[in-house]
Amino acid sequence: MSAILRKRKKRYAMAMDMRKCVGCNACVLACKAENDVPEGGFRCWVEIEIRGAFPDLKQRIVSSRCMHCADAPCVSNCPTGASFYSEGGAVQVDPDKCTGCKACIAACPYGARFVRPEGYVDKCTFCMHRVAKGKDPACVEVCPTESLVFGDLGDPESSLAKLLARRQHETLKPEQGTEPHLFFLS
Amino acid sequence: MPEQAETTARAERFWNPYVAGVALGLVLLASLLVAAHGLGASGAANRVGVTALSALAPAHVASNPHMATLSAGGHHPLDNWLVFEVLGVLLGALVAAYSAGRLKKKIVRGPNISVPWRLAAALGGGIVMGIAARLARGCTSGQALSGGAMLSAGSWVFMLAVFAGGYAMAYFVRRQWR
Amino acid sequence: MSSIDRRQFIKITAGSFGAAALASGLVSDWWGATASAGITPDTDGDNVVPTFCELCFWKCGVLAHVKNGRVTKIVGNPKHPLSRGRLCPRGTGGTGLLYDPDRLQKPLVRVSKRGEQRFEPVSWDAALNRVAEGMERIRKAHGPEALALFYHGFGGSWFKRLFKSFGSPNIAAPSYAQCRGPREVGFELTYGQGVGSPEPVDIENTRCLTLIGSHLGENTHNTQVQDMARAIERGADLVVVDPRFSIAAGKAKYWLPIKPGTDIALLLAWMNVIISEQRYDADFVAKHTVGFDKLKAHVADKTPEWAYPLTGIAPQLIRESGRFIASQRPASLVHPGRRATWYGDDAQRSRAVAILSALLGSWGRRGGYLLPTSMEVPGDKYPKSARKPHRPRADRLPGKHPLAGAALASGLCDATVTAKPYPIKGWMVYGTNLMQALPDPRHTRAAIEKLDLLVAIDVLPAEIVGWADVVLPEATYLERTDDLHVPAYKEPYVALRQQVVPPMYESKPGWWIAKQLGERLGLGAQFNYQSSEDVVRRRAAAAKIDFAALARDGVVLGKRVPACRDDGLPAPSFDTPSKKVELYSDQLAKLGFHPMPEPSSPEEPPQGMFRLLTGRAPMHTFGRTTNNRQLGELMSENEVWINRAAARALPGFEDPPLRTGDKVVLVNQDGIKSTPIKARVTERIRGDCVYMVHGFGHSARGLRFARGRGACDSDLVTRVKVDPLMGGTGMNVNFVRIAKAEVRS
Amino acid sequence: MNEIVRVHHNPLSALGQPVWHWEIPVYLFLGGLAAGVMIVSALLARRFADGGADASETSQRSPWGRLMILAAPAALWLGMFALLLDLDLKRHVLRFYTTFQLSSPMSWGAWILLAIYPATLLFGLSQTTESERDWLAAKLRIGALRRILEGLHSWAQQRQRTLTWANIALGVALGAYTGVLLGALGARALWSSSLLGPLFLVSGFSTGAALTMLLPLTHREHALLRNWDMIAIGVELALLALLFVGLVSGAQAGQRAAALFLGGRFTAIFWALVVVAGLVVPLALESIEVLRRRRAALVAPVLLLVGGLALRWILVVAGQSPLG
Amino acid sequence: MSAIATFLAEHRELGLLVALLLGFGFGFVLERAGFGRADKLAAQFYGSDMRVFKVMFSAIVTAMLGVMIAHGAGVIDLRPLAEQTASFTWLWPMALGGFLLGVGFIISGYCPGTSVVAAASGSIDGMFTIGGVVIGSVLFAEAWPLVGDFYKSSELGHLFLYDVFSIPAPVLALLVALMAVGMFIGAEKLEHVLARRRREGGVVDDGQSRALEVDWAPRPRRLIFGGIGGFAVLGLVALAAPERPKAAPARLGSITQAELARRVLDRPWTLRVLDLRDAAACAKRRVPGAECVPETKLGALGLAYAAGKRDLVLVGAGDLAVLPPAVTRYPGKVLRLRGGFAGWKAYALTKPAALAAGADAAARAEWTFRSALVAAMTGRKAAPPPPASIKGYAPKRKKKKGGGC
Repeated sequence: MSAILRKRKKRYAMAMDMRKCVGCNACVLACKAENDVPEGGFRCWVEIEIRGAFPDLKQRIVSSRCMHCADAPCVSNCPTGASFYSEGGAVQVDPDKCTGCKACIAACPYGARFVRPEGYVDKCTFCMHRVAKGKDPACVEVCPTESLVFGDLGDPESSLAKLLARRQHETLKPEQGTEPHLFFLS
Repeated sequence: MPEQAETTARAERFWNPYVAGVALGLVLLASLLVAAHGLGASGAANRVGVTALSALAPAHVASNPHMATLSAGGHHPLDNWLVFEVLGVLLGALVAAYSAGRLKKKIVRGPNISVPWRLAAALGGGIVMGIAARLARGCTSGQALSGGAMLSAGSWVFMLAVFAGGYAMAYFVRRQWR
Repeated sequence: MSSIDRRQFIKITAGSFGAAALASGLVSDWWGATASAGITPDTDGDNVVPTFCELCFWKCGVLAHVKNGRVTKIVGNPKHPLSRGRLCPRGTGGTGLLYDPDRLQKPLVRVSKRGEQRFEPVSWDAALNRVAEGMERIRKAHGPEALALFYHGFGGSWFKRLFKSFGSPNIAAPSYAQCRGPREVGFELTYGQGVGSPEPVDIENTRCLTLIGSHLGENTHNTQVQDMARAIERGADLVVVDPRFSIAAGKAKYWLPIKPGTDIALLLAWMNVIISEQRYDADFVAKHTVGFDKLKAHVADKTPEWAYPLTGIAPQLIRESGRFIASQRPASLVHPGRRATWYGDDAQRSRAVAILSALLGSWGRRGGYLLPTSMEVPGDKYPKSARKPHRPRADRLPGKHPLAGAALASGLCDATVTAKPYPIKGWMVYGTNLMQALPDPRHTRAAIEKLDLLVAIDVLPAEIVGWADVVLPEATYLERTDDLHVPAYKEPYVALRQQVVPPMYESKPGWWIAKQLGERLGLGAQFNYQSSEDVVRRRAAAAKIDFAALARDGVVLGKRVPACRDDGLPAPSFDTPSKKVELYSDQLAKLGFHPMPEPSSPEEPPQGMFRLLTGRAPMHTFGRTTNNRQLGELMSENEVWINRAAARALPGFEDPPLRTGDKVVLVNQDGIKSTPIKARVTERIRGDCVYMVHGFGHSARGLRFARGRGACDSDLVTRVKVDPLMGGTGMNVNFVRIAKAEVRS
Repeated sequence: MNEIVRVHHNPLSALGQPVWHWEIPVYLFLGGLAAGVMIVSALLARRFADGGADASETSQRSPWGRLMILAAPAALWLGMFALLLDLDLKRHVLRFYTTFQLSSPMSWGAWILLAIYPATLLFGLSQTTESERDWLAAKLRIGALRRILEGLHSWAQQRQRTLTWANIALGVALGAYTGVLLGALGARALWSSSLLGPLFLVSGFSTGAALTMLLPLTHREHALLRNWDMIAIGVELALLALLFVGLVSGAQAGQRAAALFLGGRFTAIFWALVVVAGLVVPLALESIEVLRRRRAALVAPVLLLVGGLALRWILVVAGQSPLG
Repeated sequence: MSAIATFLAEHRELGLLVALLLGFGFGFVLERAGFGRADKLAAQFYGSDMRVFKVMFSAIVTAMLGVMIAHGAGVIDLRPLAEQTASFTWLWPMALGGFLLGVGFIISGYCPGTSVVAAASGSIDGMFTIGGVVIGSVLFAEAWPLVGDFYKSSELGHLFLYDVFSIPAPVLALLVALMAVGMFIGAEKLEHVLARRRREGGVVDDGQSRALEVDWAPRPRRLIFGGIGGFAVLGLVALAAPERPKAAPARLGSITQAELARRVLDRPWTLRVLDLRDAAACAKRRVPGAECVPETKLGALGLAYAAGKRDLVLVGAGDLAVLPPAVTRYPGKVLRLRGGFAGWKAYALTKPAALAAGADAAARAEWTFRSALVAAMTGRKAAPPPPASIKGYAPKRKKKKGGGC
C-alpha cells in the first residue's frame, strides 16, 4: 500500500464481502436513519450487476459508499478547502466552507456525493461520530449478512487488516489512481 | 455606379431552371437512395413550434395527442431527421447566397406594397401554409417533390391543388407582386 | 438542462446575496483558519426502549431510540436471538410506519356506499357501540358463528380472545391457506409435526443449502439471512431451484431454472439419483422410516432423463446437483420454504421435500432440521365464556380438504358468498388487507356485498379499510404493549413487545379495543385486565421470569437445550400413525390421495401469454409496507420481469422493442388488466413466465404514497387451484399477456 | 449483456446524471469569450502600435476596435453571475477568496478572474482618447473622476507594453483555465484530457474575434481578425481531431466517451452545430470573403459564436452523460 | 432500402448527419435556382416566369427516373422504398391542404422550404414566413379537436399512381417524363408569347426579362431534354430486364426432430411452432406449444409484421414441399420440421427400439433421452434406464486462493 498509509498512524478502511451480501439495502436505510440523511440523498447504496445470458449468469452485489480515497479527487478539486482529510484519512466535508459548486461531485469517480437541501455537499463520513465512541459505522452494525467490516488498516492486528490479508479483494476503478479504501472481497 | 450595376446583374444570375431542376432531382434521388427519406421542410417548422410551446407549457403539449406523438421513441422533438435536414438547407442556402453575392438584408416586395404590408402578408401566408402543411402531411418539398417523385397519388393530388390554389388566389394579391 | 430554481433566482436578483455572503463568509471565519469540522448528526436517543418488530412477522428484537418524545431511529437488539443486533431494512424503517402521515387517526364510520371510501370521524364510544350493536344483531339473527375474524399479526391475540368468548369458531389468518399451510401439512404427514415459524432449520451449520421454492435473501427473514451468510462464509454451497435467477441463485453452486410447477418431478428425480446410487442415509431410513421399498419402486423410473422433458432441466444438472446434495448429508438442508401456495399440488410437493430430507437423514441433525423447544410460559388465565359455538367452522364443506390443520381464510370468504354451510354476516378484519391477501378481489368484494357488518382494525387505510362500515384506528407496534412472544427456537427465549411512545392521534392499542368491545358484548369477565401489561406481568410471574429484566432487555433467554442429535438430543420420535417417518403415507392412501408424491404437469401458458409468478423484495412485507416513505425510497414500485429473448419477440412491441423502464400493463386470461407497471427486460428469468414483487399497485385513496405505484398481482389472480388435501389456494396458475400501457390522451 | 440494478443512488451524483446545468457552459463560454476579446484586443493594439504613428488609412483604428476590450470584463461579469447561480450555497461565495487551493483549478480560476478586471479596465482606459474620457467624466458627473481617469490613463499609457502582455497572458490563462477546469475532473472520461485547455483557449480566441468582427471595424482591423480567426478555426479543428484520436486510442472509458460523438447520442448535434455550422461553414464563408473579395457578412461571426457556445454546452452535457 | 440506407437506419446519429449534408445540397441548389426570391416564385402564378414549374418538374422527373433505374438495377426495391418515403394518401385533407398551401404560397411568396432559403440569404420577409409556418403548425395542433376527424378522413393507405392506373411503374414513369417534356415545351412557348406581349404592351423592360433571356440559352435545354429521354429509355430497359432470381435467404432452413425436441424443452420461448395440418388432426396431437394454423389461415397471423425474433417452425403432415407464401415474408428464421408430424410421431411418440448391445455412450444417451421424451409426451411410464456403471462421485472442492495485497 501507499506511502501515505505507512506514514499515518491510523488509516480507517472498510471491507465489503460480495459473496455474503444479498443486496437487502439494510445498510442504506440504517445509514439514513443514523445520519439523518435527507430524502432523496444517499450516503450509501447497493448495486447488483448481472452478466451473461440465460441461463449462464453471474451476479455481483456491491454495497458502496464513499471510498475515502487516499488521493481523493474531490479534495484536490475543492476550491475552498471544504473537502478535507480528517483523522484516519477519512474524507469529510465542512459545511461551513462549502459553496455548493459541485466540483467535488463532478470529480468523484464513484458518485459518492450529493447536495443537501441546505446547499452543502454531503457524503459518507465513516460515521466518525460513532467511531469516536468506539462503535462501528451504522451500516456495519446493521448488516444482517455481516458483509461489512470496518477497522484501522494501520493496526495489523485489527480484524479488518487480518481479513484483507486472508481474502482476495479488489477496489473499484483502480485506474483512476485514487487509492480507495473500500475493499471488495470476492 | 457601373460597378454596382454589374454586381446587381451578377446577383440576379441564377442557374438555368432545367439545370437547377436536374441538380435538385439528383439531391432528392441521393436522399431517397442513401437515406431512404424524402426531403421536407414544414415538418421541421412544426417541431420547432412544438418545442417552443413545450418550453412554455409542457403539460399542455403532453396532453395534445397530435403534438405528443412528436417526442415518440424518447427523442426530443428537435432530435429529428427533418430538423437536421432543414438546418442543412439553411447553411447550404447561406453559402450559396453568399458566394453568389446575394447575401444581404432585404425585403423582397412588389413596387406597390409597403414594407409592413409585405411582412404581414409573409407572416399571414406562412400561417396559412403552416396549417395547410399539417393538414396535407407535408409541403411542396415533402409532399409534392418527394412524394411526387415516388408517384404517390396523394402527392400528385396535393401538387395539382397547390397550383390550383396559387392560381386561384393570384389575382387577389396581384398588387403585392406587380 | 434543468430550469433555474425560480425562488433562488429571485432571491439573488434581489441583491440580498451580497450581504448574506459577507455575513456568512466574513464574519464566521474569514481566512478559514479554524480547523474543519465534518458533518455530525445527533440521532442517539435519550431513552432506548427494547421491543420487537412488526414490520414483518419474524419478530426481531429492536431498540427504539427516543429523543424529545420522538423515535429517532430503530436499531437491532444485540441480546435478541432473532436479530442479534442486526436488522433488515424494514426493521430500521419502523419509524416510517409510526410517522406515516397517512395513518388512520380517528374512528371512522362509513357514510356512503361500501367501497366508495367515504367516512366520517366519530368518537371511540360511538364507533365501539356501533360495532357491538352490529355484532349482537347478527348473533341474534344468525348465531355467533355468523361472525368471522380475519387477522394477521401479533396483536391479533386480543381479538381471538374476543371471538372465542363470543362463541364464533370462524377465526382465520390468510397466512395458512394463502401461505404456509401446505408446507405444514406436508411435514405433518411425513414427520408428524409441522415446520412452524421461525423455521427450525440450522442454516448456519449446513454444508449444502437447497432452496426450492424459497428466495431467501430477497425474502429477508433476518435470522435466516444471517445464517445463510454465515454458512456461505464457512464454505457451504447453495443449490437453488427457481425459474428466476434470484439473489440466492446468484450465489449458488447449482442453479436449476426449472419450468414453473414441476418441482415434484425434480424432487423425485433427485430421490431416484440418491436411491439408485445408494447415496441416502441407510441408517436413518432403516431405523426411522416406513415405506422405503415402495418409495424406491415409485422413483425407480423417475430418472433425471425422465424429469428433463417435464422440468426443462438438463439430466446432467439434475444428477450432479442431486449427488452434491447427498454428498453433504446429513448437514444438507432442503429448505422447506415458507409460502407454498402455488399449483394446488403443494402439500404433496412439501411432502416430497420432507421425504427427500428424510433420505438425507437431516431430520434432527446439525445443519439440517432442528427440534427446538420453547420456554415454559403458561398462557393467560381468564374465565371461560359460557357461549360455545353450536356449529363447526364454516371454512370448508364436509369431506373437503380433510387435512387442513387450521381455518382457511379463503374458505370463510367462500362461505360468505355461498352461505354454505351457513351464512356469515359479519367480518372483523384485523391487520390484514384481504383485498391483496386473498386471491381474486372480485370474489372478496362479492363476499363483502353479503355482509351486514364489516369492521376493519388497522393502522393504515388499506383497500379493505375502504370497504369497512366501521374503521377502528389501531396504534402501531411502537405504541403498544402486546402479549409475550414465546417461540420454539434453538435458543429458547421470551420476548416482550412494549410501548415505546404513547399512541399518536386517537389511535388505541388492540388490547384496549378488544376489551372495550368485550365489555359492550357482555364479556367483561373474559377481559380481566386493566391493560396488556397486567397480562404480560401475570404470565411472566407464572413462568418465574424477572419482568424487570424482560422490560430492560426486551428478551429473557432460557436454558439452551440440545436441538439435534449431534448436540445430544435423543433419537427422535414421530407423531405419525406409524410413529415413524412416513415415506409412504397410509393416511393419504386411505383418504384416496396418492400415498407418495406424483408429478403433476401444469397447464401450458396459452400462445403469447406468460405464467405470472410473484415474490418478495427485501424492503417490503407484502402491501403492508409499501406506503412507508422510508422503505418507499428504497423501492417505490414493483417491476415485471420479462426474459430478454421473450421480450424481443413480444407481439405489439416490434418497434420500438420493449425496454427496461417502459410501462406496460398485464392482462390475464380472464381479461383483467393491471395498472401500468414498469418492465424489467432481463436474462434473469425463463421465457415462459413473468415475475413481480407482491404488494404494490395500491388503489386505496388514503395510501397517498403507495397509491398507483406499480401493479397489484392479486388483481390478476382470478383463478386458483385449490389443494385437495388441505385447501391451500395455488395462485401461480394465472397467465398474463403484456400490453402497451396506454398513453394518456 | 450486463444488467445493473442500482436500487437507488444520489440523484445528483450518480455518474450519468448531470451535476452542472446551463450555468456552467454559459460561464465557460462567456469566460472564453472574455479571454478571446482580451487576446484579440491586445494583439490588435500591438499590431497597430508596431505599424508606426503615421496617419495613413491602414493604421487607423475604429473606436469599436480600440475599446472592445471593455467587453471582456462585462462578459466575465455575466459569466460569473451564471456561475453564482449554479452555487447551491450562495452565501458562502466569498469562501473562494478566503483560501487558495493549489490543486484546485477552480481556486486558480477564481483568483485569475479577480486579476482580469483591473487589467482589462486599465488597458481599455489606455486606449481611450481624451474626448472619450471627457465624455465619460461628464456622463458620470463626478468632477474628481476626470483627474483620476487622466492619472490612470497616463499611468497605463506609460505601461502600455506591459499591459498588452498582461492582457495576453491573463487572456491565455483564462481561456485555458475554462478548459482545464473540466480537464482536471478525471472521473469523467470525456473531460479528462489535457487538450481541453488549448481547445477552449483557441475556441475562446475564435469567439472573441468573432464578437469583435460583428462591430464596425476598419477594413484592416477586420481583415487581420478574419485571418487570425481562420487560423484559429483550423487549429481548433485539428485539436478536436486530436481530442478524439486521443480518446479512441486511450482507455476503455475514453473510447466509450468518444463513441458518444462517433455514432452515439451526441454525434449529430455535435458535428452539425459545432463542426459544420460552427466551424466549417464560417471557415468557408471567410474563405469566400478572401478569395472572392466579397464584402464581409455578419453571418460567419454569428455562426462562430453559436458554435462556440454549442461546443461548451455539448461537452459539458456529454461529459456528464452515461457512457455507451 | 439500399445497403447504405439500412446502415444509416441502424446508426441514427449518422443518418442525421447525412440529413444535414443532403439538406446542405438541397438548400444550395434551391438558392441557386432562384427559389430564395419571392418575386421569382410568385411570377409562376402570373405566367411571366415558369421557373418554379420547370425546376420542380425536372427535379421530380430526374428523381423518379433515377429511382426506377435503381430499382431496375436491383439497388433498391421500389415499393418498400415508396412506402417508406411517401405518406399515405388522405384524399380530401391533402387536396384541401394543397389548395391552402397554394393560397399561402402566393400570399407570402414562398413555400415553407423556400422561405428557409430566403431567410438564409437575408430576406426579412422570408423569416416572417418561417415564423408564420411555425405558428400555423402549432395552431393546427391546437385546433386538433376540431380538425382531427377531417385530418384522418378518406384514408386510402399507400396509393401510387401506377396502382391507380394499373400500369407498371416504369411505364408510368416514362409517360410522366414524356408529359413533363411536353409541358416544358409548352411552358417555353407560353413564356415567349407573354414576354412578347408585355414588350409590345410597352411594359418597361425591368431586367427581369433579360434574366429570362439568359435562361433561354438553348443548349442546356436540349441537353436536359435529351438526358431525360435517355433516362426514360434506361428505365424502360430496366423494366425489360428479366427479374433476377433471388437467392433463398439464409433464414429459411430446416430443423431435425431431435433439435426441435430439445429446443421445445430447453427454451420454448425462442420458437413459434405452427402446425399446418388440418385442425382436427392438430387438435388431437401436436408438438408441445404448437399452434394449429391450417395453411389457409396463415395469412391472418400477420407474420410479415411480426418482430421475427422467434424462429418459426413449420410442421406439416410430412416434409413440407413448398413454403406457404405468407411465411416467406416472416422477417425471422423459418424452419421446416424435417419429416413433419409423421416424423415427430415416430421420434417423440413411439417407444424407441431396444438398445443394441454394445451401443456407445452417445447412442445410449440418445436412447435414454428419447424414451424419457416419449414417456413425457405420451404419459407412459419411462423405460427403466439402461444399466450404466456408476462412477464414484466426489464433490469438487474449491481451491484455496492466496490473499491479495
